[in-house]
Amino acid sequence: MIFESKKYKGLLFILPSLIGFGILYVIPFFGGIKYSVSKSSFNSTFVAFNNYTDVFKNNAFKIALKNTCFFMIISIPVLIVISFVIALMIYELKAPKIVKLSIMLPIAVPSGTVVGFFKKVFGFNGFNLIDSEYAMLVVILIFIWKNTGYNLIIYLAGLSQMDKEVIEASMIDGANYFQRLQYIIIPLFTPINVFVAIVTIINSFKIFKDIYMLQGSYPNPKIYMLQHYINNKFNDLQYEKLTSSAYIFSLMIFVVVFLLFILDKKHAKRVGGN
Amino acid sequence: MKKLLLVVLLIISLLYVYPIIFTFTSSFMSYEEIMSGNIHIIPEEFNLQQYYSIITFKGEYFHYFLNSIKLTSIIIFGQVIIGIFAAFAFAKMDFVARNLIFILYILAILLPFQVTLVPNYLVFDKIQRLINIKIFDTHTAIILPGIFTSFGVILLRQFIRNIPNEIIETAMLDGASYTKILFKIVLPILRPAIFTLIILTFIDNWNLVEQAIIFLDSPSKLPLSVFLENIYYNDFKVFYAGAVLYIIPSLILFIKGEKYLMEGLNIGGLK
Amino acid sequence: MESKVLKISKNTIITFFTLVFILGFFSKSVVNLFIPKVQVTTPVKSTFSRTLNIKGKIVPKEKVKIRLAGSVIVEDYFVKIGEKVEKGDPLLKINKNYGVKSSYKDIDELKIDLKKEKFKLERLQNTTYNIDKMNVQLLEEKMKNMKEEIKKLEKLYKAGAITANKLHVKKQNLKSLEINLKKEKLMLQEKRKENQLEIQETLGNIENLETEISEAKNAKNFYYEISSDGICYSDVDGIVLNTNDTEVILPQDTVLIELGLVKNFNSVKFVTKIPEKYYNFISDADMIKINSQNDKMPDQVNITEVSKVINNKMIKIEGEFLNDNNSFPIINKEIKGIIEKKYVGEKTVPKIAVIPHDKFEAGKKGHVYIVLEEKGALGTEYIVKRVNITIKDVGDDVVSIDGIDMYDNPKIVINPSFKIRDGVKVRIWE
Amino acid sequence: MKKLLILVLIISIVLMIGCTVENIVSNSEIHKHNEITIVTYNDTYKKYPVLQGYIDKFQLETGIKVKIDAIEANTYDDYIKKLNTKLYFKKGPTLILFSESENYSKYIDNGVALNVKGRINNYKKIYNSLKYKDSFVPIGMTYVATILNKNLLEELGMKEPNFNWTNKEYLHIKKKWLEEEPRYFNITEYKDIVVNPLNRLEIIDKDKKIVTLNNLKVKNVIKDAQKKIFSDNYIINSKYSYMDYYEMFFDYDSDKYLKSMRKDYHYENRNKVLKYRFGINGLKTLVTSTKMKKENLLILPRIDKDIGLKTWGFIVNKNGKNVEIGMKFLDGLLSDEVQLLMFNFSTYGGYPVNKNIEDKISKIERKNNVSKKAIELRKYILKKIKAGIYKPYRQIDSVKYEFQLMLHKDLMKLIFTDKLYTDEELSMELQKLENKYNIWLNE
Repeated sequence: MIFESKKYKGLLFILPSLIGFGILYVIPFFGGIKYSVSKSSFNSTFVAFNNYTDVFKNNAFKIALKNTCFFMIISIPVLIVISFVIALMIYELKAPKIVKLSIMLPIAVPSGTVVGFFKKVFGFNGFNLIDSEYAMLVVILIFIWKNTGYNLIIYLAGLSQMDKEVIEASMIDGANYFQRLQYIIIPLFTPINVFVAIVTIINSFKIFKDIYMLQGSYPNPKIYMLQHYINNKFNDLQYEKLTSSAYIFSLMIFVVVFLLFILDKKHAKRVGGN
Repeated sequence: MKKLLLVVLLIISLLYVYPIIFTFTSSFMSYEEIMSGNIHIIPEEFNLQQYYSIITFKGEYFHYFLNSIKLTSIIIFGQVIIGIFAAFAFAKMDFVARNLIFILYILAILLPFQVTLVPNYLVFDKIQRLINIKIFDTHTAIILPGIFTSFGVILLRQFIRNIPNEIIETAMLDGASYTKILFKIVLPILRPAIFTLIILTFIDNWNLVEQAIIFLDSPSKLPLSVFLENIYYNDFKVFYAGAVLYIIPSLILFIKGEKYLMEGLNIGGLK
Repeated sequence: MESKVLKISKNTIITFFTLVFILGFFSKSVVNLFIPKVQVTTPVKSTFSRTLNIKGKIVPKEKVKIRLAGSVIVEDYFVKIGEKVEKGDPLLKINKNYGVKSSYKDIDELKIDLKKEKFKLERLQNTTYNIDKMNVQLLEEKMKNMKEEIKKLEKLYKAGAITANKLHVKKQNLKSLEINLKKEKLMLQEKRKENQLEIQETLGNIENLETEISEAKNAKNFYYEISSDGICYSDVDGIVLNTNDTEVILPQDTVLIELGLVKNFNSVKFVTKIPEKYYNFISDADMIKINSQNDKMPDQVNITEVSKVINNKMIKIEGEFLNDNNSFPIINKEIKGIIEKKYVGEKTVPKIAVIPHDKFEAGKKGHVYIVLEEKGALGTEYIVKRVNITIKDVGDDVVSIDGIDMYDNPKIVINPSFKIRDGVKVRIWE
Repeated sequence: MKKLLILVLIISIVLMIGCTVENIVSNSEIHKHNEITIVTYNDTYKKYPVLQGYIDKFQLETGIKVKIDAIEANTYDDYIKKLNTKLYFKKGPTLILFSESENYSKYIDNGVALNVKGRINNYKKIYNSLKYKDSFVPIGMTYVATILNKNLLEELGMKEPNFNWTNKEYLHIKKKWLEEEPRYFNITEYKDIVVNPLNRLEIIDKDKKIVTLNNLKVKNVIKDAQKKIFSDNYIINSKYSYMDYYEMFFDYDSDKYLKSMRKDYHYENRNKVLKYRFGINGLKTLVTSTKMKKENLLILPRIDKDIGLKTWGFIVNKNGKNVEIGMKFLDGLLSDEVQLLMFNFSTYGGYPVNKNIEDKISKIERKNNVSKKAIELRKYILKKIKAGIYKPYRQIDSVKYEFQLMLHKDLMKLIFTDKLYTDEELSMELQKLENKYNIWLNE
């Protein structure tokens, strides 16, 4: 039920965030588009889409896109599932503080140590994976190790906020743990799951920092991500190629996020939210 | 069954914490030992060389520490306040084009950092000329984008949506204004979400490097993360001690904050 | 038990890290204690002077030495050293009965001889040789007649009137006449030469006599006259510099009394000696300053002459007093003074700031330490940099240097110590 | 709850003030009119004292402030990022300083630099082969000549090579030198055996942007290199794998690298080494002549002609601030007196690029009685520069040299393998590398 009478009040609440966000994120967002359609970063003659077509023709970009999508398709769902399962275990088993702490800590570890450790384990005198075909495996491992803590915190907060009463009611009906899980907890969790999915997507961009420190700006082609391409373009002053490739990529991501958003709205209707 | 799961959990947590133990122990090793190739936890000869040289020669490390603390605390504070208001509005109140703006919020943070870097630079330059305040090479250049990210807003909105509407309606009937509802009802329930936001924003801004490198010029203004990277590239002998000291604040925050995450308020009781 | 160990280890770790943080925060000031302190100045354009302390004395410009024309014995001196003497004052008395044994003849005798010689000279100069000239003319005429006769005879001989041997006799007579003529001429020349010689001789004598007379005369003014009562009177005014001893035979030419013709400061000069290494310093210095606080005398001496001869490593310098303040100069008193030389330096720094590579002299090499400001991590840090310079001019406590013009008014360290080396971090001490 | 809220508010106000106090700034600081800025990497400008000295003079004369914007950065990539963002400004930095190891061609090709032909009148005094599209203004140059060990040559009884000596002569001397006793294997040997032969094969074709690796010539070079290295001429540490050699040659802060550096300089090894690791600026005759006399060295021009010559200088930012004044500044830097200053002081910023002052330089050389050989070398190099044979290739086609370095790192794996690659394995590896580099080249 929407409170029509106080329509403008909402705007008042959102105003501070909107102004700041508008200036600092929306204007640069459209500024970026201006660059992506101009001929080169220093003379902005309008040249519409041939920047985009150039980028598509460039096979370095193709490889980068392939690697990034491969990485995201695999690592994001796996991470979400792992962190959800661990969150549940911790919540149900009332695990000691040490466990929570030890899983959360990796997010605070600087990328220098990450590189130092993984280079030793998977580098030349370790399993020698980084230079081989299976380098992507190492990257996914690093990603999962580093970000489970992130999602774990969100899930723990979500779990503790869950409505106890509903669970007790289902217990009385004799649903065993798995049925309870399937029909109550997961549906109840859709808004948080949506958020966790968005956050994991954003964190998947941050993995570039570690790969960059591991292998520099021209790594093993197997783990040549889109951010490498963007970073190299930035260094080569070809800002138009950078922006166009980034917009293509974020368009694809947005499609996925939009689906999540619709899922969230559907959930809201079902639960009788607004 | 429970025992078995607990053991599995312990193994997993051991796996996660192993690199951190590695960092902690190798901060007590000498440089040759670290570079000697194979991984070993217990250092052959235990020496405080790294810590000693950080204290005496890298005195500025602690200056940067203060910089980082200042930056993150302001950003956390700003983001929480603005996030709460905006999230409540997005979740529970209705106004024109609410969903459209929310989609814009989501879209904006999906973009990689380099894309918005140059336009951001030019926007700051325009602001600097209009209001005639110096933004480049000051902490504001980092704080403003930090406060106004849509990350906090989205997080809190999702949590507020979980609060059933009945509670709010009853409060509305009693004649409570929106702000009263927000402070009296929503905030207490939202406590774990706020602490999540605090911890996550702390982590994001504690590790941020790119923005600091681009927007800050004078070395004395840089946060700790940039200086740690400098140590990594130029002075690897002292790196592991630096890394350990770098992790400590987050460790303390986790220990303290973690308590609030788990204190599940029984919403039902409020009815 | 197990948890106790855990607790202890937890506490130790916590204390260790808190310690590390605390030490770290204050390390900046701790480190600061060990950084050496420096005082700095900037080079400045200034005039400075180089002084040289000297000791000299006043010496009369002109000195008169009283000598007697012969060896005497002095009975008594009427004056003492340093006493002022005027014209006509008695100076000394000689032992009359010993008298003056002079090696010089009396002047009037010399004059008489001179007159004699002059007379002789006149005589010689106007002797004429009329008689001889007449003889020669006579013979020449005879010869001429004889030649005509012979011509006639030859004509006759040709005509066959006379005999060959008459002609022959005539020719013989002609020949003997020629010989007589030649002889006569020679005789004439001889006489003339002899006359010349005699003239030379007399001239020489006259000259000698004249020199002897002039010698005796200036010896007269060179030597003092002794009045008939054996007392010698001064004919100048000045002060007595020193006197000889009495009651002893003083050979001719010994100085009995030395008088300085001293009236005022114009008649006096300042003499001093300086070590040879200051030669080029002094060569173009022009002025000596006398510190004359107590005795009233002019304080400036104009250097007039620098002797080019160095004996036992010292150079003699003489100078005249510029302004006269009509007080009486004290002779031979040791007077302190300074020679000052002015310089104008483009970039002058205190002498202690410069470390010379061998000697403090113009043109020599050295180095200074300048402090560079650097934007360190915590505000500005000061780093010392060693800069090689050349010393242009050397003053007493200021040196003008060259070679730092590439830095814009640099901060130069004025208390260089062993701690301060190139690249060392320092703290500026106000 | 109330108390907490008030407390939080107070803290926030304090923090806000703390953060804004540094922003209040006088108007003049932002809109500066008579000021030019020079952008440099960390403090590379300190390597050239002539610059600092001239800036003071320039500021004194013209009253225009010259601000040096030394961008502090951990790595060179961070510096490039920062510099690139600054270039997008309307009133950006006026001049960008490029030291000898930085590459400027990228900025000129992308249209950042301003064409200065005819706008700086001292510009025509510069040797033509140092110019690049009339947009780079070189100030000083160094030509890194190779140093041979003279008494070692005498020991070997070899004839001293003259200036236009070829690679064949050098290899002939080297063969004799190796026969005498096994030598310590260091990076100079590696360069002679692997790097130079490969570079001569023109693997990377810059214009057509193609890398050709998988061919017989490359394979022969690799096999030949393996034969030479593992022959008993060199003292090889058998335990070393390719990773150790990689660290010894390229990983600058590894202790293997430091040990190998120290070994190169170690005195007792020094007189056994034929070619010294680091060359010397052949043009600075004041330095070379003393070195020749003191240490009895033989200084010759390089055999691999293309990476010897390096210049440092400026490019003028097209949409920079006060561009005219910036060009006046560069004009002053190229004037005869300033350039002469550079020659006089040994560590003052390389050899001057100004053509007119050559006679003054030879006068200085006569005054300090510089050795004849040193003057000959300088004249030889200058002749080659005037003829356009020597060019700062490394800075002109920088892309080629970046990839060449990466290529040599990858090839090390093929050379220092424990098990010998069969022919197909070798060609397969080479093909893989070729594909990878073809991607990067036309990224």
